[in-house]
Amino acid sequence: MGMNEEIGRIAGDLFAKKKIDVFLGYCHDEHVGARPIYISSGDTDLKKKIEQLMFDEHCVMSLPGFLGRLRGERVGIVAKGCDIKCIIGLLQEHQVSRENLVIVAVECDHVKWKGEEMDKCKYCDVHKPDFYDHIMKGARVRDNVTADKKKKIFSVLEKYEKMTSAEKLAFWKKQAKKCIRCYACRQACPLCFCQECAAQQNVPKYIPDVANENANYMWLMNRAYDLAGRCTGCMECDRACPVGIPWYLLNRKMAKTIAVNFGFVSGKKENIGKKTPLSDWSEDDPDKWVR
Amino acid sequence: MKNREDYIPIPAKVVALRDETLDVLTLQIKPDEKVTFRPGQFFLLSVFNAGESAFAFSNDSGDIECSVKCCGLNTQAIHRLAIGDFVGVRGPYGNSFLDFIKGKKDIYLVAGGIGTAPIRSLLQHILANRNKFGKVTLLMGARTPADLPYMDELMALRKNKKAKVDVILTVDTQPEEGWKENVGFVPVILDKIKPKTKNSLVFVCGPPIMIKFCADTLSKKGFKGDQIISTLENRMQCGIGKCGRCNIGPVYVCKCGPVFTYDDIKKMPKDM
Amino acid sequence: MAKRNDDLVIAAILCKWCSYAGADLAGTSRVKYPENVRVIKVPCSGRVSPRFAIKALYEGADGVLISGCHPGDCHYSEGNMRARRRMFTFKTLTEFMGIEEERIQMSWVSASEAAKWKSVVEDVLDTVNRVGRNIIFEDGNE
Amino acid sequence: MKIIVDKKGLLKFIDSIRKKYRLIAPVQKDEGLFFDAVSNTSKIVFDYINPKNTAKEFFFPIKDPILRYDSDSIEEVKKSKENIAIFGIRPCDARALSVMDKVFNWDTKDGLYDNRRKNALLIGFGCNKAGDHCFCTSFGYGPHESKDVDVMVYQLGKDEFMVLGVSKRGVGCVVSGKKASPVHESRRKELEKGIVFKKKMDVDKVYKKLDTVFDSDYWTGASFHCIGCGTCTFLCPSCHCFCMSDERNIRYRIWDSCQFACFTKHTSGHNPRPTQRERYRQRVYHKFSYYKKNFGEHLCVGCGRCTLHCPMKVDIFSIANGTLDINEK
Repeated sequence: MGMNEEIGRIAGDLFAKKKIDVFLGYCHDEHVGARPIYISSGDTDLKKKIEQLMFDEHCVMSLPGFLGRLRGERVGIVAKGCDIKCIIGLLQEHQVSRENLVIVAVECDHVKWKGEEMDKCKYCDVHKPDFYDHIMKGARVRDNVTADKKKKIFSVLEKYEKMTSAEKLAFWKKQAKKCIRCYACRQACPLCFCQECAAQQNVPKYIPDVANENANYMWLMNRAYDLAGRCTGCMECDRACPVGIPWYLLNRKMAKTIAVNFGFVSGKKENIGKKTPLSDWSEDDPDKWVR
Repeated sequence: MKNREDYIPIPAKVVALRDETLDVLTLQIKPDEKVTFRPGQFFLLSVFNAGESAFAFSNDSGDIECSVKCCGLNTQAIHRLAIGDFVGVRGPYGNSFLDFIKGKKDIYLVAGGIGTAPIRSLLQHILANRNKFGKVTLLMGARTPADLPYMDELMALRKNKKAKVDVILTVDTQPEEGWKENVGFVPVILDKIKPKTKNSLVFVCGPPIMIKFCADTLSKKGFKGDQIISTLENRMQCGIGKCGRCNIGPVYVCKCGPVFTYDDIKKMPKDM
Repeated sequence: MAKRNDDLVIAAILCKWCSYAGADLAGTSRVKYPENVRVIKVPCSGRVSPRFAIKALYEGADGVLISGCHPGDCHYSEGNMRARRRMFTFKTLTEFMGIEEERIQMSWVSASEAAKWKSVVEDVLDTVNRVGRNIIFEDGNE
Repeated sequence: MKIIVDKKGLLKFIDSIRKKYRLIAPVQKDEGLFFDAVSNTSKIVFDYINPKNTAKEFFFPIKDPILRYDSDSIEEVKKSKENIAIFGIRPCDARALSVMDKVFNWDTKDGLYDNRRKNALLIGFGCNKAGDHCFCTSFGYGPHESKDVDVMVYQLGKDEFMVLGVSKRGVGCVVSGKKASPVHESRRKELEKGIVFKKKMDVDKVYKKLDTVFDSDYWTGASFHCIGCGTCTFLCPSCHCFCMSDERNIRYRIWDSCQFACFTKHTSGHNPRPTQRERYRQRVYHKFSYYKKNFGEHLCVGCGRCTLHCPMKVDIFSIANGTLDINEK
């Protein structure tokens, strides 16, 4: 039985056994191949919607971002490896309760956006996820990337780390100039769940609202810091940004800093129950730089 | 007054400050150009390096008065103002209560929380033209006695036999001691005072919840929709129907309001 | 050593139990230290969010010094340790985004170390002087 | 008065515009095709559906300084005297500008917007093919509409363009070139008929239907996967909501979006539109119902940008169309 029918079968009997109130999956979309679908137990056309469920290389949109709105409801969710990392991040920060969640994992070789494979898939170490309630076997799925190949994901940073600080400032100010403050990066991110974002706070006002170069630079810096140690590299912010700001550079730089200095990698199964790195501390954190 | 279409406020000076309650301050502002306004209208007060916010006029004529509760960036900046400080005024915008008063009517003024400001403006207008109006009853409510603004004016009004205004005060919960007035939510007390429907109008100002319950109570008592008039305090930024945020259905609260009859409000979609 | 530019401004965010007391002691015992420092008192260095540091630089400060108790002396037992990890991560981010490393500094000053407070302030001023006035947010405001 | 020019002639004509106007045209940038100021006309792109940003950005900019103040005085920020000319504006963007003129001149005139709009030159460029999400014909105008521009350019062949002056100012600019014959005009009509639209909506039926389905829970399911970012409103040619913000002694008018959570949040914390359901419903109603009730024309012009650039592929066309088959409960 193909993966699509398998997902439909599981969703069907989860609804039948009253285990879930809402099921989040993907359905076909004639322009980009796939888009999210929301099936609630109260839907009149429940059967028709369940038949639409599918999974293929076009299912690039991340679904855990919607769990925040479904607090208190039992949710079944189709999730590929990188989505499961985000779910683990949400579980680690107590945003979602494990017993309200049924994870229908899918083995995923790669996902596409606008015709090309996403950059994250080359370094993906969860083609075959290891944290799930149900697993869908994929046909030709590469095996997970080894640890040192995973490190190559930081190779893209060298070019930017070698720049002088004046060049870096010019580069990031140029990126900030493009930003139109539509906040698609924040809204698309599964781990950006603050009730009131620092950008909307006005007492005190940390990040000016005007979309000029300096205010956007502050926005980029503040958001990159807020995700340090939490971002799992799902690259939804890069995909959602209409003006192409390279968020992955900032997120990977933070991930590299946290991994090298504090030995923490986000999105792992064993992180659940542990604190996120920046809300924790240890004696042997770097100390020489403090006077 | 120069046409204010390009959002430039009129320079103005703060001439008087008075603390109404712990977090409500009444400002008296003297703009460089004469600004004439009517009860129920609103204006936009600019405090520099903070921003611009919409406030209702809380007096009837002369220098602009407005009562400001301290909540966010702009209002905190307003609470830091001193006499002689420089501010900006843009307005008046919106319609007035007076557009809804035709002929000599009995008036019920119902105010809750910070909704007391526009009601005070209407009250001052009524006192200035007392013979044009029939019986006048003022019902004002707040959470605690300390939150009731304009207390000294209301006490004086009670003693002033000539004004013939029946002042009723209420607070939500029974305070420990020293409170001889009513206790209970405004709609409950409004039900208790049994307002008469003949030839009378009710003006209700306050949080949306209070407006809803007062309107329900009054409808049960036989008041028709056009006898209940209220102001909707949606979030406003431009005041001239362009910034697109104060709409309830196709109706823009700043341009077609903020004063509406309960009939209008019932016709609007449930988007409040 | 370049002539020290006198109108540099250092925003010093001091934890009230140790560093602020140390600076206070320096003051009362007439220890002369450069006046470019603007002191901000916070309950603990752990209270300092990196947003304060970048906001200070945005408003025109040339350097930011966050000072707390020595490891182990913290009145709230781990505030300084948390601040150390946060500010280290934030420094690598600001350095990656083009803000010179010398702009944001951290130090441990205890309540009795008036002399150390003086030397810390002078060191910070010299390092910030190496990179000069903060022109990061000078243009790009229109 | 229609004239026929080749590509070189057209570029020469556009170059002549640059003497009196600041020229803006679609140019390729690394993140996509954008309207931007152009220094030499060779960089102008001719083969496109629509640039990612819109002509609105040059009349209603993302940040518009209004006034500068210091401790005791207010000083209006001088409006730049430089007039702009936009080449390559599609009929949908041009129509969006004329639709937005209505709200910016509703009783009080909006000085900031009107000054730029008054003396700007719009050089329209007729479409030769429809994008996946275009549905402009549903609003009673077509891909060759020239009503809202000053000069209209059509591409008849690879190296053959027809240029016609529409407004008084437009006619003034169009000078050299051989006169167009009726054959060219009929070829243009054929081209227009040849454009196939994948999407067509009966806008009047939707307009009537929307009056009855405001409280239906269709909106929860339809707009569930909208994540509430501002991309659709910021890339829309006719979205005009804004906010004011003071920064370093200058008050700016900046873009705002009805999709943001605190767009309508009261100071008391009460929010008339607490969840994404109400916000996306507001967007559909403003585009297909409220604006027509206030100004007689729909705010949506069917350019398809919001669906094309939505990260979650929320399609306003299928959501608005989907309201037709909500059966009366």
